[in-house]
Amino acid sequence: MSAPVYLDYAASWPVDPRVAEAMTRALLEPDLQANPSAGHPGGQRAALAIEQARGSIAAMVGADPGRLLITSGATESDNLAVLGVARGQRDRGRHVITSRGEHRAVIDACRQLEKEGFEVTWLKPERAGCVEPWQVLEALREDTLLVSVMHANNETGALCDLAPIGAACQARGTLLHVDAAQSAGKLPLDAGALGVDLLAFTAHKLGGPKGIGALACSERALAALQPLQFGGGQERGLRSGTSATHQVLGFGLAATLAVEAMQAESDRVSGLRERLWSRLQSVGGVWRNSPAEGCLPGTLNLGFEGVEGESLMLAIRSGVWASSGSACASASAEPSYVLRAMGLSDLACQASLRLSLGRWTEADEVDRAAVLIAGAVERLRERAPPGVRSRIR
Amino acid sequence: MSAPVYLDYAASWPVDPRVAEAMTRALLEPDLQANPSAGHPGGQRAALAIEQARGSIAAMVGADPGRLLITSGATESDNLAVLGVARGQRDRGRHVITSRGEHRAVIDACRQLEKEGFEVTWLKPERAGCVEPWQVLEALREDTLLVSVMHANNETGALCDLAPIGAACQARGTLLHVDAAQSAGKLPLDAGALGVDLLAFTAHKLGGPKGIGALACSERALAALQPLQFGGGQERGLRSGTSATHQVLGFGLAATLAVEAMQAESDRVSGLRERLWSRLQSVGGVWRNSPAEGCLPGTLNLGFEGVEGESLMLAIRSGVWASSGSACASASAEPSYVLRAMGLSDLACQASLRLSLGRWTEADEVDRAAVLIAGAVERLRERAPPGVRSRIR
Amino acid sequence: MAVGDYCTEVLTLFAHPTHAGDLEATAGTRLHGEAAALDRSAWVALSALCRDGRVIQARWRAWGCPHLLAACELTALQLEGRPLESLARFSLNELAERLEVPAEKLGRLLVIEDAQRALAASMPATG
Amino acid sequence: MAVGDYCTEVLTLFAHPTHAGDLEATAGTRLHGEAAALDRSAWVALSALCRDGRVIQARWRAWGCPHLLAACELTALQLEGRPLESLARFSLNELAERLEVPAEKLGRLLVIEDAQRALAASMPATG
Ligand SMILES: Cc1ncc(COP(=O)(O)O)c(C=O)c1O
Ligand SMILES: Cc1ncc(COP(=O)(O)O)c(C=O)c1O
Repeated sequence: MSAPVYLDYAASWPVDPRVAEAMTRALLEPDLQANPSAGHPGGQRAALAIEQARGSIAAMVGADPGRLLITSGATESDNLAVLGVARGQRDRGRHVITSRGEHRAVIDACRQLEKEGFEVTWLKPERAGCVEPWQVLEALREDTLLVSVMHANNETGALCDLAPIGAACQARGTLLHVDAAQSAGKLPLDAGALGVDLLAFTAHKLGGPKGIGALACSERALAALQPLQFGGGQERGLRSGTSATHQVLGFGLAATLAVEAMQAESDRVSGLRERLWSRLQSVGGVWRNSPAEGCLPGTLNLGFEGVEGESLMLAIRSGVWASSGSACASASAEPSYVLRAMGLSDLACQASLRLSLGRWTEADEVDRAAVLIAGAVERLRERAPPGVRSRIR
Repeated sequence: MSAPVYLDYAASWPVDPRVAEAMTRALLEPDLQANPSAGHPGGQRAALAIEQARGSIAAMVGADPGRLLITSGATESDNLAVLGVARGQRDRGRHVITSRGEHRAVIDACRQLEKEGFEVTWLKPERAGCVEPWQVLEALREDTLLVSVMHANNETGALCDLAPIGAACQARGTLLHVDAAQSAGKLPLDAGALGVDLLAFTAHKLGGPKGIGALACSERALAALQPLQFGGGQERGLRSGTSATHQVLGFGLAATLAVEAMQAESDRVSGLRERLWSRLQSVGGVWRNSPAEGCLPGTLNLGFEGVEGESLMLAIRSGVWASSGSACASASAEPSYVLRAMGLSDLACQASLRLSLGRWTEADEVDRAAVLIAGAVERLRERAPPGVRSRIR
Repeated sequence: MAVGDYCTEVLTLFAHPTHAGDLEATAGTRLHGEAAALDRSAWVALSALCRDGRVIQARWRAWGCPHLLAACELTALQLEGRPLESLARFSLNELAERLEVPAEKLGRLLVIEDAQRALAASMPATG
Repeated sequence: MAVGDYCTEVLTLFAHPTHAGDLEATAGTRLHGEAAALDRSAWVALSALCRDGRVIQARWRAWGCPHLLAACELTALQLEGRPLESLARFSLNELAERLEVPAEKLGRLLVIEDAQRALAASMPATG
């Protein structure tokens, strides 16, 4: 039996073997074992290696390495941006704008802000989980401290048109935070040019290790932030804690490799995604939740008439690893606001599947996965009462 | 030329090669690459491996694995404990007790609490950076939410007598947080038996990787905490963010290895520490800031009459990597409150050096280091004005 | 706790159901019962072929999670051979225990109970 | 930024000072100047042996950080050969630049200036 086809890249990428190798070296190299804050040559060498990696990470997203904070992942980066700006600037305003289509890291941080006395405007994502620029423009107020929107939606892959939002925020002096966890390293991204003040992303969605991320900041943003955690003063005092040398080096190499391969991979992977889509259409009664244009190369969120998602997941799992379309890989499963906001019924949300492709997806895997999924869909439909299919779509 | 002698274990341990190997496997093993929150078998296997590692980590400190939260390190654990309890319980009281001898992760978190309207009682550490139980007992009040003290001081290695503090806190229903970053894995520790509600520690001070730590919680503490970061709901909703499988597995193995070697290593390392101390006494005018009894096995904080610390560090650095005794490895250097509270003058603080030994320290390294340090001390004293030595002690 | 944790029995019944689908075209009384609770993600149809006062064949169709589908298969298995007068008896607890159904999904099994009641109610009135 | 970042010149002067210690027992006028600012972690003693209106040998002793010690060595080097009337001239900026002394340490170099002034002041009054 061949290995299962991994179509869950949107949840996490397998670590690039070149990254794993570099990390292994960093874990074994005596010169890199010291605390990077230590004054002796061991500490200095580790600190230097970290600074080089920081440069690669920053270059990937058009950020200034001097203002790129290393965190434990996009969850922390999102929280640092949202909670950090609001708490740090609470004397200047109490209004925050975000959308219901965001990742829970942003949503739950904003809910926490509401408990702390902030007012949050919750935009309804108009475009497969992403907001349209006019929605933000309409919601901006005198006292808006922060706008937080995602670049690419994690459920559908839909992309947000950031430039007009960035321009509007800059014109008004409102800080703009963008969660780019899904898009960083996959699409060209220039935080500076887009007018993004805070850009959150994570290594494990682009071939790097889990447990390390970054928040790239503009000068204004850097001055505005209150830290989430205090201590030794690392990361310009905004994110204390001993730097994890091997993790940062792994992130740095993953960033370099991502940039090198970006154009070719984007073409290759979106080609595979379309191949998967056309193969799956043979089963009939399948719809596409992901937009055909303006979408991440690797994400394909689909719905199957008359099918229940959990059973579909189980029916395919010996051959295909994917996520149910209605919930991102999170420790708790909630119905998807993103899909519902697209007009899908609760049941149609449950009929959805997120297939996500990446660096090591091959054409024959796509074909194999399509056969398995189509077979499972047919089997489940045969087992369902005849009335179901017309109701659950 | 032989490699420099690493005597900076208190700042960070080199990763145990067995741990590095296990992490390499975890980074390359296809079955462990998925997001541990994913529902498919890949995610489940990663989650299972994490739970096994969590068990080893918890066992090391006498904690319940079901209530052990994985964090990015002791800095985060300390912050989660201090800020999390206070913010989560602010309706029940506003008083927190800690000491000026704590690590900056606790000190700066408590300073932040002061800004948020809490009242902090700052105890003066009576015992080489640690508080005496009577000090805490005296300071406890009706409205005290939290006591935060360290188990072993990072500058001197002095140990705190936790049991009476734990008993007093339990009797009054006050939560007790203990920063055990320096002692976990080196000394037997039973959080439950000691009445510790929150126990913070970190992998990189016991042979594990940097960037991963834990906060072991009692049931009461778990219910009291407000998270620092929100999102996917991992770690019982108290520490969201994708779990870093390879990091947790590395931490787990490091914990297992630490427990296995604990007694033997404690004897061996404290023997080497005494050997170093006796060798260094040949230079004369050297005093010991670390207590001879009730101290971590590997930590030896010394002062040298008539010597300035930064110059001493530079003079030895081609052969010995250590930390100045007056500042823990932190991104910023401040004079040490710990040493000053012991009655040392600012100048005597500056004349201090923290030598810290660990798992891979060998007797011949100790001897080599002693010769180098003694030589440097003599050279620096020869270069100092004759009046200095009597003033700087 | 994780989504997708199923005991072996659920996995087997889900993967190899022998009672999914429709009744064979054999002589006998045909009963049918159906119940749906879309808000609980469950839709269940049961059919039974009866002769001589007993169920000689039972079939199910359902839309729902693997626990529900496995429970339907088990229900159909248990219906076969049963005397008609016991048709309305349904043991939720036994099913739930055998299939280790998580608490939050128990409501879904009630839909099988409803379908089975409807099945019993579809019996032509005897005198 | 990190503690312990020194330019090559500091490292060389610190590791191989040729003017640390005391003056040789040769004939000549001996000058001595000392200054301390313990709150700034600096204590500097300069001595000079003079003949024919010039410094023919300069020595230093100091307690302080590597930058201070390197600056003392450089100061002693520059004193040698100097005419006595220029003894009070001290160029803080030149020292600071050459040794890349970080801003927060500049105050320490003033202690060298004080010691050099004291050295100049220790000259026996000529008529
Ligand atoms: C859009 C988005 N934001 C944030 C996160 C959280 O990132 P991390 O897994 O690094 O905590 C994820 C993925 O989990 C994501 O897809
Ligand atoms: C006593 C103590 N607490 C907390 C910390 C911080 O831990 P980490 O390096 O994991 O952030 C350290 C060491 O850096 C420490 O020695």
